[in-house]
Amino acid sequence: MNPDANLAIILPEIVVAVFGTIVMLYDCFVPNSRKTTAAVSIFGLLLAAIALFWLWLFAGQSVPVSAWNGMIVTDSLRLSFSISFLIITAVTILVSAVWVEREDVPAGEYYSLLLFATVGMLLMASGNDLVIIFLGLETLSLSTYVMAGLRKTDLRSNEAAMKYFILGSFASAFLLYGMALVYGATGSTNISEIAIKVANANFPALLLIGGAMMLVGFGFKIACVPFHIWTPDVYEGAPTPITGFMAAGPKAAAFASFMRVFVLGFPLINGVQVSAFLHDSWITALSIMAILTMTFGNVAAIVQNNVKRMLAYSSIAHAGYAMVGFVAAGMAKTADKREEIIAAVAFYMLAYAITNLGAFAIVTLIAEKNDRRTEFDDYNGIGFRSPLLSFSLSIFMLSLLGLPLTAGFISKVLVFQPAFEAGSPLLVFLVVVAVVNTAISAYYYLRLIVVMFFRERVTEWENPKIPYSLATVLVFAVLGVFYLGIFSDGVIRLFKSSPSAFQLRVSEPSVQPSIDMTKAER
Amino acid sequence: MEPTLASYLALSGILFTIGAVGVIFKRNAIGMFMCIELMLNAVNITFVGFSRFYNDATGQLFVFMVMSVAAAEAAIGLGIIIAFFRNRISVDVDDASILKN
Amino acid sequence: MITTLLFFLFAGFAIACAGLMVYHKNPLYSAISLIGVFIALACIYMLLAAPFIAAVQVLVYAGAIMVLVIFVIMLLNLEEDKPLTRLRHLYLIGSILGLVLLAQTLFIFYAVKKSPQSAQEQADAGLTLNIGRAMFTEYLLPVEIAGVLLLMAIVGAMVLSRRLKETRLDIAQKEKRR
Amino acid sequence: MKENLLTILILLPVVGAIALLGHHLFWKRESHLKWISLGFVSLEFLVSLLLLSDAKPSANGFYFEKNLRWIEAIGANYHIGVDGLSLWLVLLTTFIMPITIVSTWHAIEKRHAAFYVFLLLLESAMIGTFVSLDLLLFYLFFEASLVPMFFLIGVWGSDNRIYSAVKFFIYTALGSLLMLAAILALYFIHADATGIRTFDYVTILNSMRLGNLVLTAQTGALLFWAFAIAFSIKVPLFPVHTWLPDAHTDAPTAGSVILAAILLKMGTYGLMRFNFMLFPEASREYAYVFIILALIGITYGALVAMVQPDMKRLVAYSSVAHMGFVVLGMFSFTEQGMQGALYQMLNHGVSTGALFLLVGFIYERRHTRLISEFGGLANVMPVYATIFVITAMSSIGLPFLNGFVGEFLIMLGMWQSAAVAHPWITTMIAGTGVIFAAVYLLWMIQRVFFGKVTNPENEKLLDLNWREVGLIAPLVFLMVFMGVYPSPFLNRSKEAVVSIQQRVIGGEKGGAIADFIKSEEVISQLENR
Amino acid sequence: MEEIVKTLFPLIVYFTAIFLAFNGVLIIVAYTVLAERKILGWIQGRIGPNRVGPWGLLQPFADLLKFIFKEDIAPDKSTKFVYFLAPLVALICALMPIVVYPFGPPIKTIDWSFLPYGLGEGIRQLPLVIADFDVALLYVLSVTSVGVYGIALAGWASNSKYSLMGGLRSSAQMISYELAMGASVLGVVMMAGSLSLTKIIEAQTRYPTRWFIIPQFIGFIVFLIAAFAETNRVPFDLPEAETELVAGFHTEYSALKFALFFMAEYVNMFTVSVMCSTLFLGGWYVPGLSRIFEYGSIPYAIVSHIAFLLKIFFFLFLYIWVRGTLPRFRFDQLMSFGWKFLLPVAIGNLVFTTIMVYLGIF
Repeated sequence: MNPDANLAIILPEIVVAVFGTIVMLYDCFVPNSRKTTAAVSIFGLLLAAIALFWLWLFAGQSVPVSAWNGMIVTDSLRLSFSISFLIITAVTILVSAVWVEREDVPAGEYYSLLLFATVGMLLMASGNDLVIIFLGLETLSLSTYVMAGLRKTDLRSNEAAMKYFILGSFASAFLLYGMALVYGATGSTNISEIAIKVANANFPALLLIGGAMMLVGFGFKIACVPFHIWTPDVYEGAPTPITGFMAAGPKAAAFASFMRVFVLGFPLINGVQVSAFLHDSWITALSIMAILTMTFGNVAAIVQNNVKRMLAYSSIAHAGYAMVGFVAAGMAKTADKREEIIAAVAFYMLAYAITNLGAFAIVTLIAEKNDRRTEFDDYNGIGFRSPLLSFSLSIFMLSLLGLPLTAGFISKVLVFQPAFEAGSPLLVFLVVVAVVNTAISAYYYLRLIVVMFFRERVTEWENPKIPYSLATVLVFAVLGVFYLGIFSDGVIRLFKSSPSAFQLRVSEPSVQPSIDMTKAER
Repeated sequence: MEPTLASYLALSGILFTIGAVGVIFKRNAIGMFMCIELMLNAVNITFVGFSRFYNDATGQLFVFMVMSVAAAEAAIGLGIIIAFFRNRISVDVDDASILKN
Repeated sequence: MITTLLFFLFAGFAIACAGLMVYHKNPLYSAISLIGVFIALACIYMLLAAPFIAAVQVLVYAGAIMVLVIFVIMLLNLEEDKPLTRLRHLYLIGSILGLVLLAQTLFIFYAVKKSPQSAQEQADAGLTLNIGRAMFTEYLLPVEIAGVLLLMAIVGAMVLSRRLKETRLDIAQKEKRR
Repeated sequence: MKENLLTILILLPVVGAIALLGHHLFWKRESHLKWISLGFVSLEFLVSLLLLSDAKPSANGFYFEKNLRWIEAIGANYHIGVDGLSLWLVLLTTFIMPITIVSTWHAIEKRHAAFYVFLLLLESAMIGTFVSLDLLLFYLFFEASLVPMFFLIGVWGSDNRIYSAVKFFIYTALGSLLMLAAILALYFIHADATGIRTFDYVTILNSMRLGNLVLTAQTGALLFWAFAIAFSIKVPLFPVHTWLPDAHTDAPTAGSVILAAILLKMGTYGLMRFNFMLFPEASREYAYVFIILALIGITYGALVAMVQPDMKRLVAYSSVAHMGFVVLGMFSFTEQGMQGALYQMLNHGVSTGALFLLVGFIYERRHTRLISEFGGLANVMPVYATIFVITAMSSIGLPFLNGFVGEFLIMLGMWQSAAVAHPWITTMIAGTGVIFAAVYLLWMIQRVFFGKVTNPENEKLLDLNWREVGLIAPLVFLMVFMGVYPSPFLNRSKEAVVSIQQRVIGGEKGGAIADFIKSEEVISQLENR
Repeated sequence: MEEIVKTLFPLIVYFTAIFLAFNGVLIIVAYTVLAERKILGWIQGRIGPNRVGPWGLLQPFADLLKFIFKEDIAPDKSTKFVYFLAPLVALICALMPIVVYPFGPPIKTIDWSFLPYGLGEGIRQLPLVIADFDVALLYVLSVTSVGVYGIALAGWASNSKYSLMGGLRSSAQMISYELAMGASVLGVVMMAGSLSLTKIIEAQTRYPTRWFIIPQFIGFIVFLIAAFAETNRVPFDLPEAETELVAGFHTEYSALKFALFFMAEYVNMFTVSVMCSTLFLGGWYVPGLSRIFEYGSIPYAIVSHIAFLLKIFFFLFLYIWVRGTLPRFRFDQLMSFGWKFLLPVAIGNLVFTTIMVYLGIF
C-alpha cells in the first residue's frame, strides 16, 4: 500500500505545527521574550495563510484534490473554514498579548498550544477520514482544556478547565463510539467511501446508531442544546481571550467536520431506503436541536448578569443559527447548491468569529487582572468615558444581533436564504424560529449598549490604556465587521470558488504529487 | 457457540454503558476520568471486533490512535485535576460550583 | 469451545470489574478495578487475533495511564466519595442514559446477530507486521498527527504542572482561605 | 455626476461624520463640531437641490438611477434612484437636517461629537432608505436608521429615555424582521418563477407586470401583511403606535424633529412604494382594514392628545392623528387622495417638525413641558406666541396654510374612493378629526399663551433670539408657500403617484405596452450579465 | 470425548510447562539470593551464610520456612484488600514474562502423530519456548510495566509515610526508566524486524557479528542501566533506601507477604537478565556450535541452554557486583539522569540505528 504522500496538500498544517514547535523551543532558549514569541507565531500563521491561498489557487491543478489515500482533501469546505481558523488564531494571539503580560502566563507554551490547537482545527476541516477528524478534534480539545485552565491560581479557571475536560472527553467518547459503529457498518473510515457505502452498508442499523452517537459528540463540541451544559460555566471561568477563542475557533472547527461527516458522508441517495431513512433522521434531529439551541440560547442569555456568560449563551444561540444553514446544506438537492450553502455557513462562522473576537478583546481589556470586571454593572456608563472601546463593543453587539451594514446581517441572510429557498416546510419553520429568536436577542445585546451609554457610572472609572496589539485587533475587527457587512461579495465568491472534491471522485489517482515519497520507500 | 461479532459488540456496549453511567454517578474528577477511559476502551473493543470481522487493519490503527489520545488525555487531565486540587483541596465535582448562578 | 469459554471468562471479568469500578467509592479501588478491566480487555483482544493491540493495551493503559492515575490518587491522598446530596437528579439522568445505552446495545446485538454477514476466515490483519506496514504506508499521516498530539500534550502537561511565581494577590487569597 | 448624485448624497454625511470624529480625536475643540456638521448638512442640502434640475428618467422611470452589483452571491444590487415620490422626501430630509443642527446649538450639553456623528449617520441612512431600489438595500438602510436614533434617544433623551429607546428599537426591529422574511420569500418566489435571483425591486416589479411572476392570493396577502406590519409600526398606525409618544417625549428636540419629520415617513413611503406596487391585489383587498385603523388613529390620536398634560406628548399624539390622515389618503386609491397623502407627509414634516422645535425652545428655557406650568406666555414672548400660533394653524389645516391643501386633497380623494363601500362616512369621520385637531391645539394655545402670566417663573422668559427665529423662519415660510402655491410640488410627484395609483387599482394593464418594452430590455440586461 | 480431550490436552501441556518453568525459575532465584549474600560477603571480606547445609546451600529453604512460620501482621489502618493484593501482583508480574522466553533451540523429535485424535498431527519439533508470541517483546515490556502496581499499591495500602514515599518514588522511577528501556530495545527490534523473541534470536544467528551487542552497544548499556532501575536495584534502590525510608514500600510487610516481594525482586532480576541476554547476547545461541553438533539435536540444545544460563548468571552476577560496589543516587539525580541523559541517549541510538538500517549498514 502506498502512503500517497503529498506534503503540499497539508502545507498549512505543517507550517503551523512547525511554528508551534519553533515558538516552544525559542521560549526555552530565550525565556521571557513574550513579544517575540507572539510575533513569530503570527508570522507562522501568515505563512500558513499564504500556503493556504497557494492551495486555493492550485488545488486541482498542481496540488491534487485529495491525497494521503483520500484522508486529506482540498475542497471549499476545508479552504474556507481554514482561512477563518488562521484569522481566529492570529487575532487571539493579538488579544492575548495584553493578557499574557498581565497574568504572567508562560508565553512560549501558551502560544505554541494555541498553534497546536490551530493545527487541530485545520485538520478537522481538511480531514476526510474519521481518523484525521478524531485526531484533529483531540489535538484541538486537549490544548483548549489546558488553555482554559491556564490561570492556575484562579479557582474559576481551574474549575472551567476541569468541567471542560470531563465533559469534553465524555463527548469525545460518544463521538468515538459513533465513529466505531460507522466504521463497522461500512467497513471504512474514509468519508467519501462511507458516502458511497451508505447505500449498501453491511449493517445499516449500526449506521443509524453511529450517526446518532456522532451527533451527540459533535453536538457537545458545537455546544448545541441539549449538549450545551458545559458552555456557560466554561466560558465564564476560562481566561477571557481563551473564551473568545473557544467561542470562535473550536466551534467553527467542529462545524466543519460535523458538516463534512453528515452532509457529505450521509447524503441522500435516491431510491435507497437506508440512505433516505438515515438522512431523514439526522435532518430531523438536527432541526429540533437547532430550534432548541436558538431558543434556549437566547432566552437564557436574557437573564445573565455576567458579560462573558451572556456571550456564552449568545454563542450557543449562534450555533443554532448556523445549524439552520447546516440543515439546509443537508437538504440541498444538487452538489452546487450544497457547496454554496457550505460556503455560506463558513462565511457565517467567519463573521461570527471576527465579531466575537472583537467583543472578547474589549472584555479582556476591561476585565483587568484575574477577570475581575466582567459583570454588566462593571460596564455602567463607560460609554463616553472610553468611547473607542464602547463604540466598538456596540458595533460588535449590533453585528451579533444581525443589524444591517454589519457582518452579522449578511451572514444571517446568507444562511437563512438557502434554507428558505429549499422550500421545505421544516426549513421555513426553522427560519421563522431563527428570525423570532433574532428579535429576542435584540434585548440582551442592546442591554449592554444601554448599560454602557445610557446609564451613569457611580463608581470611579479609569479609561484603560489600549495597547497597540489590542488596537490592531479592534481596528481589524471593526473594519472586518463592516467589510463583511458591505463588501461581502468578494469573500463569498472566494469561498465558493475552490474546487469541490466531491464532484471529482476522491479515489481518483492524485495528479502530479509534488513531493513523491513513494520513491523513498524501498 | 463461538463468540461472534455480536457478542463482542454487546460486551463493548455494556462496558460503554457502565462507563457513561459512571461518569454521571461518580462525584470525583478522577473517578469520572477513569469512567471516560473505560468508555474509550469499550469503543476500542468495537473497533477491534470489526477489524477482525473485516480482517482490516484500519480498526486496529484507529485503536492505536485512541490509545495515544488517551495517554495525552491522561497527562493533561491529571494535570488539570492536580491544579484544581492545589487550589481547592478537593476533587469533588460538587465543590466546583462557583460558576453557577 | 475454548475460545467461547475464555471469552465469557474475560468478558465476565471485564464487566464485573467495570461494575466494581463504578460501585467503589474509594478512588483507589476503582482504579484497581479499572486495571482489571484493561487486562481482561487485553485478553479479549488476543481472542480477536489482535496481539499487537493487546500488548499495547496493557503497556499504555495499564502500564502508563493507570500508573499515572494511581500516582495522582496517592499524591493527593484522596478520600472516599461523599454520597450524593445536592445533585440527586443526576441519578435520574444517569439511569435514563444507562437504560438508553443498554437498549442501544441490545439493538446493536440483535441487528448484528441477524445480519447474514460472516467474519473473514483469514485473521492476519492484527499481526505486528501488518499493523506496522499499515502504520507507515496507508496511515502514515495519522501516525504523524498523533506525534504532534503527543508533543502538544507534553507542552500542555508541562504548563499545567509548572509552578509559577505566585503573585501577591494569590498569596493574599490563600491567606484568606486559611 | 448625474448618476452619482444620489451616492454622493448618501455618502456625504458619512464623510462628514468621519471628519467630525477625526476633528474630535485630534483637536478636541467642541465648539467647532456644530459648525462642521452644519457645513456638511448645508452642503448636502445644496447638493440635493440639484435633484430638482431637469433630468431624463431612465428606462425604469427613475431619475439619477445607478445600478451596481453588490453581493452577487445572493443577487443583491446597489440600485438607487428617485422618482416623484421619493424626491420630495429626500429634499425634506436634507432640508430639515440643517434646521435640526441649528436647533441643537445650545441644547446639547454633553458628548457633542457623538451627537453630531449620529445625526449625520442618521441622515445618510434616511436618504438611503428613500432612494434604495433594491429590497435588501432598502432593508439595510431602513434598519440602519434605527441605531443612531436609538443612541440619540438613549443618551441625550430625558428621564425615561432608556425605556423609550429600547421600546423604540424593539418595536421597529421586530417589524422589520418580519419584512426581511417577506423580502426573502419574495426573492425565492421570484427566483422560482423566473430563474433570476435578485432582490432588485424594479426587476421583481417588472416580472410581476409581465406576468412572469404571479402571486397567489394567499401568498400575496401574506407578503403584503409582512411588509405592511413593518411599515405600520413605523408610521405608526393605531394599535402599534405606543412606542411613538414615549420616543418623542424622551428624545431630545433634534431627535423628535427628525423622528416626526422624516423617520415616520419611511413607513408611509414604504407602504406606497412597496405594498401598493408589489401587491396591488392584496392592497385593494385589505384597504378597508387600513382605512379603519387610520380613522381610529385620527380620532384616538386627537382625543388622547386633548388630555395630555405634556406639550411634547400632545404633539406626539397629534402626529399619530396626522399620520392617520396620510394613511387614509393613500388607501383611498384615488389620484387626489394619494397626492394629498404625499403632500400631507411633507406638511407633517414641516409643521410637526416646527411644533417640536417650538416646544424645544420653551423646554430649553424652563426645563419643563407641562402645560400647567405655563400661561399667558403671549405677554412675555410675543414673537414665540405668534409663530406658535401660525404653526398650530398649519397643523390644524387652516386655509392658506399647507395643512389645508393636504387634508383637503385627502378628503376629496376619500370622498370619491372606491376602496370602501361608503366613502362619505369615512370622510365625515376624518373631518371630525380635523375638528378635534383644532380643539386640542387651540385649547393648548389658550392655556399656554393667553390669559395672565400665572407662574412667576415665566415672567422673566426671554423671547426668541435671532438664531431661533432664523431657524423657524424657513419652516414658516414653507408653511405659507405650500399653502398658497402647491402645484410645483404636486406636479413633480404627479407622474409617480399616478403610476402607483394605476398599479394599485389595476388600471395599468391596458396601457402597459411601453412598460412591456422597457421591462423586456431590463430582463435581457439582467440575463446578459 | 474427543472434544474434551482436544480442549484439555493443550491446556495440560501448557500448564505443565508453565509449572516446570516457574519452579525452575524460583529455584534459580532462591540460589541467586544465596549467591548474592555469599558474593557480597566475599566482596566485603566476610564469609556469608555457611551454617545451613554445606556452604550454606540450604539457607534459602531455611529462610522460606522462617517466613512461612512468622506471624502475619497487617497494619491497623491499612487497606486490607490492597495490602494483600500488592505482593501477589508484584510476584505474578515478575513471573509472567518467563513464558515467552525461548530457552533453547527447537529440538527435532519423533513424529508424534501416533497420539489419538490427531493431537500430535504434524509435530516433529519441540520448540523450547512455552508460548511463541508474535509480540513477545511488547508483552514482556507491558507485563513489567504492570509490575509497578505491586510496589505502588503496597506503599499506599500500608498507610505509612515511609511506605507511601517508597511507593511514589518507585512508581515515578519505573515510569521514567521504562521509556529509556523501551527506546533502547527498539534498536534491536528494528534490526531484527520483529517483536517476537524467537525471531530476534534467529536474526542474531544470521547477523554477521552474531550478537546484537556489537552494533547495539549503546542500546545495550542503556538497557542495562534502565534494567537496574526497573528492578529497583542498587544504585537505583531508592524506593527501599534503608537510611531514608526504613525499608521503603515493604516497611510494613512481614512474613510470607514480605517473602513474595523479596522473590518478586529477584525474579525480576532474573527476567531482566534473560531479556538482556536474549536481545543482545543472542539468547541461547552460541556462534559456531552448529559445526560441532547438528542443529536441532539434543546435545546442541543442551549446550545452548547451558550457554543461555551462563549468560543469565553473568548478568545476575553483575547485579550483585554492582550492589557491592556502587553508592546510591539521590532522587533528583536519579530522575534527571533518566530523563536528561538516558532517554536522549536511547533516542539518539534509535535515530542512529534507523539511519544505519536505512543505509543498509546494519
